[in-house]
Amino acid sequence: MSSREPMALIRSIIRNRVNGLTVVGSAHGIDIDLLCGANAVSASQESYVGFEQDFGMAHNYRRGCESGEIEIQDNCCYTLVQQLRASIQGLPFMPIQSVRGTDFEKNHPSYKTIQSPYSGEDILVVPPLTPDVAIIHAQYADLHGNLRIEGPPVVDLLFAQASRTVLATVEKIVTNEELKRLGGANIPYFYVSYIAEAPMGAHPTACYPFYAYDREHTELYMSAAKEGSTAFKKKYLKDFVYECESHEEYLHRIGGEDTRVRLSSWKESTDAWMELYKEST
Amino acid sequence: MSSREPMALIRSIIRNRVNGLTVVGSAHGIDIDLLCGANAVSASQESYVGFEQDFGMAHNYRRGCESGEIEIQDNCCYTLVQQLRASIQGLPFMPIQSVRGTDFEKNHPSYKTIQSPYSGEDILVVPPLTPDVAIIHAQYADLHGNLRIEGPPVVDLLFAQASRTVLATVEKIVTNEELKRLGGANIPYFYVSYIAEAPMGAHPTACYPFYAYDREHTELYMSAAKEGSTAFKKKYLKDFVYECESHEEYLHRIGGEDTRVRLSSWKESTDAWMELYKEST
Amino acid sequence: MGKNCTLGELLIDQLARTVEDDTLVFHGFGSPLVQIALHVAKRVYTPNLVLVAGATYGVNPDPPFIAPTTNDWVHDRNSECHLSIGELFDLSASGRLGRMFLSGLQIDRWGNTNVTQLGRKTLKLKLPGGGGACNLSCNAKNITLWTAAHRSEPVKGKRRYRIVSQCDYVTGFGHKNADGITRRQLGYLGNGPQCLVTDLGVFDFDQDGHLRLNVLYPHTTVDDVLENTEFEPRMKKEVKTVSLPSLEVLSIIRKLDPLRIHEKELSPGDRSLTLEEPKNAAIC
Amino acid sequence: MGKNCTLGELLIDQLARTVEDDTLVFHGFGSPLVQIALHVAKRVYTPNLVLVAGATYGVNPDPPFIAPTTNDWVHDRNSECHLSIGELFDLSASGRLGRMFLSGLQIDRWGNTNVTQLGRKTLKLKLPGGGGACNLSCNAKNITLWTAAHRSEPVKGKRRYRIVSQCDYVTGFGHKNADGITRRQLGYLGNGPQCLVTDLGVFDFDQDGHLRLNVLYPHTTVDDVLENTEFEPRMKKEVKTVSLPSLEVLSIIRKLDPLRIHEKELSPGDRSLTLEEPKNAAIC
Repeated sequence: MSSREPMALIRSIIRNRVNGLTVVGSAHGIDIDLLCGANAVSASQESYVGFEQDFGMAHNYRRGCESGEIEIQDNCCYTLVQQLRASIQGLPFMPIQSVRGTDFEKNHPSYKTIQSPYSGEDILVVPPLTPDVAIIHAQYADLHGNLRIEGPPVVDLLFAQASRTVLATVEKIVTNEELKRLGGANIPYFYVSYIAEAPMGAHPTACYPFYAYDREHTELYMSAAKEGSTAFKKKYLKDFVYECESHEEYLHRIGGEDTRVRLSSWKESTDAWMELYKEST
Repeated sequence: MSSREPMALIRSIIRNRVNGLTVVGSAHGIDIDLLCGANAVSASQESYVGFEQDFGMAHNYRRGCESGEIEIQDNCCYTLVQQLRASIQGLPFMPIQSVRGTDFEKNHPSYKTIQSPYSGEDILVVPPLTPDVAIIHAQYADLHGNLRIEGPPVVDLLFAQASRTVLATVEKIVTNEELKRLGGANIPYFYVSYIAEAPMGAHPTACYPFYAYDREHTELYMSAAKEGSTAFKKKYLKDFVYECESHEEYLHRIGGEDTRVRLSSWKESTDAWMELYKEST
Repeated sequence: MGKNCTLGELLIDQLARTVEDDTLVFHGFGSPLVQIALHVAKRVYTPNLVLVAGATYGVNPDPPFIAPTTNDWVHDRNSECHLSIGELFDLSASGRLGRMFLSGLQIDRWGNTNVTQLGRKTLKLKLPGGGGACNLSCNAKNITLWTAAHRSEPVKGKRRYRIVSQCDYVTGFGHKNADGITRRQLGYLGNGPQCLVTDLGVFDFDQDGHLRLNVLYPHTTVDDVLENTEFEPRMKKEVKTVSLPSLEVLSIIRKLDPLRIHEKELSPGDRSLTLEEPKNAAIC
Repeated sequence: MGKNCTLGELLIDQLARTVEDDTLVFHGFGSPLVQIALHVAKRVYTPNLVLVAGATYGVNPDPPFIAPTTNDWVHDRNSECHLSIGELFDLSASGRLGRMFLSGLQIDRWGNTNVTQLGRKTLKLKLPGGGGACNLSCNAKNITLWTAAHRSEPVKGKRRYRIVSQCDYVTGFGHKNADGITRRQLGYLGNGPQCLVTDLGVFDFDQDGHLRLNVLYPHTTVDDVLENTEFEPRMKKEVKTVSLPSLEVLSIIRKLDPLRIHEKELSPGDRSLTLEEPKNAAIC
């Protein structure tokens, strides 16, 4: 959602004119919406794409779904977890307590009801999910590729374990000793295919303890997205993605060091932190 | 096995003349063997009970199994993991890739083969395992009951999540702030029913960083156990369990402060550590 | 006394009062009314609550303020421990989540919720999606539904009801779906929706699992409810008026949410409402 | 050269040579020969090995010495990261464990292993149990079997064979069981046992999945093998004699295991053996 999304990776994917993507994840916002705004997505298995009560609907995502450009295959958080677990455990299916009776059951012919060989009760089973690629932004990696995520890892660990290829950007590459001093890796290197250092690589989402969520930039994004698909390309994508040949250029365009200092001011005090989240007037 | 076993709890269980227990776990040694030597066990679903190549077979366990006193229901590590996961996830069964074709399949009528609704392939399913009680020794707890295990937690987390009642002893009760400074809880308090502070509560198994494995005491234990059931009661159980009305008395009998100092000497140097594991001559 | 409060504060208090002590509760993202309600509950009504915060999965956090986005470290401050996402959902699937709070762009008479899409056969509006609502709706022991948009002003003479006869899409399962399948038939562990807190009043569900008006607010009437509901809800014999939150509750809310994030859930008109204690007050 | 080594050191080297680079391997508890072999492999033969230590689940540890019990923090020293028990077994179940090492009090002609019990219908001896051997035997991509007790001296004129026609209890699945069920029929991901390293020689499995003598040691003969095996193993056309470990390998072993923990796996007689490089050496 608004935290630790692999935004630099996503901008790079868009710049490389990748399209036809099927996206899958739990609670997302600007990451998926940006891909949709660049017409890179052809199917969505997300459980949520939005900006909560603050900015509401994800306009690019919504437009893509409503126009038929994006095939809607909505999933739910736990169903996703169980499907990833099936893949991780090499199982042909995973049972799950729930989903039956809702419209997710009807809209997913791949979900099947079977009988428990014990009680005879009906139970839903879901097929394994093995993504081709997982993209992750973490705080730290060592040179071997061990990743350390600080704060809630949400579904990142499961995605790293289940996916064929794992691409990761990090705020900082450190030695293995330093990584251990920080608390140790939570994604072992052998799951990780490639890493790159990308400071502020999650911007405008947060990557604590480095920087908070850039609500100001997100507001700018939202107002461009709200105007429509063409306006979004002209007013946002051009400036912040297409014309940025590098991550450095992007950092320059969002305000460079001033922005970094502003977003890392959350550490100073509760008031400073709150200041970042006040409505602009 | 030789690390972080809830030995003080087990001695207390024996002193309280509990018996008829069904024990279940992965790789164990002196903990289960001690319960068997006290005739507290009537069925075993362990995956391993022994003293590795160092002391070999667990004599009390073996005798109990061979005499018929203990019903043998051997399990395997991963089967156990999948059964605990079934319980934790509220599922009527859990699939598992393996076991079929081995004698575990034949000896466990509760394991069933079903067909995958996708490929039609056969797959084994195992029923949930919900232990009545889990007993755990951890390094730290806070007063709320949050537990922090340092080093490999092995199956303790899954047991804590799956069991109806969780009893825990810890080396040290600290504040929640201190617990977080140490790296944070890995078993949240609401899983934990009761905690007690029992320094050296894992003795003679190790509880790093506090103390290493007491190979010397284990050797004494083994020589008593080897002699037979009656000798074991007279030469070990009497001295170290029945006559110890408290954990303090046990600590006194195993050598008090001298023993604690000896076993914590591992920190000083590799040589000091190695010294603890040399064969007595 | 002169105890005044806003509608948002009243809703928070009503949500907080639906929680039982010694249970595990969870709030998802995008729901500051519930998020704040759980902090109120923990501090005032149900001190032994196990409060799991959505997005961060921190247990019993004590945030210095509420931010406009849920997955922010500010909401994780002073958590005593953490769960993983799988662990929280496992707790629900195994019947150990005491209460979940669900909302929807549509909520129907049987307590089904829709946050997936408007339009039954043809898509009219793609909604953000339900996160884990579908899963949690089945097995959370009890469910509190809520919405701050019950009042639906007509646009070009047509109302888009929030409280509808039948959801266009069932994201979260209520007491039964349009095919008449009940949660008992599906073997779910949860009891289903127990109450619905809206900007117009508080409802419960009768023995059939049908929505029933229970309590009104100082500023709302039965007619308001009837006008803004697509079907005719059942009525409790005696529909009382709610009592306002205590000064303690109000002070907690005001201290915890100086940015008034929770008001983003309310319609602009409702944000400026000031409510006064009525004479014949009752509790949901 | 005058390169001498002990039998234990030879076994370690032979075990180490069965590992492929760039794969994930795991050693269980109670198996110091394998534990040391994996450290040798990682340092000499296969530097990109992902070495997961049994009991601690540390990845690529670099212990200062080997202790007599596996689940000791000394074996976790300098691990670069850690797995959980579930994660390691999940990796195996999904076909991502490159090689597992299994032993048994009985190992049969089809590579089945027994660490559960002696006595088929009536229990003669309760063995400690297999840990996760049963699970790992099915799906580890490749399996190395080993035992340092192939030589079975007769007790009261009766031998208790280690290498038997048929296991009393199948703890770990080999190429097929006594019912003739093959691992292919069961749909397992693993290829099954690829070789067996014993104190008498090194074996592979032929196309039928049957044990076959491949290589002898300087001090062992085909007759030794025949005498100490319950059935007649098949023979490679040309049974060569093994080459001894390099000085580099020997120095690693001696430095890593000053307490000679690995010799606990050997029979007392075998511990004092000194082997010398033969003329016609070969590699397993």
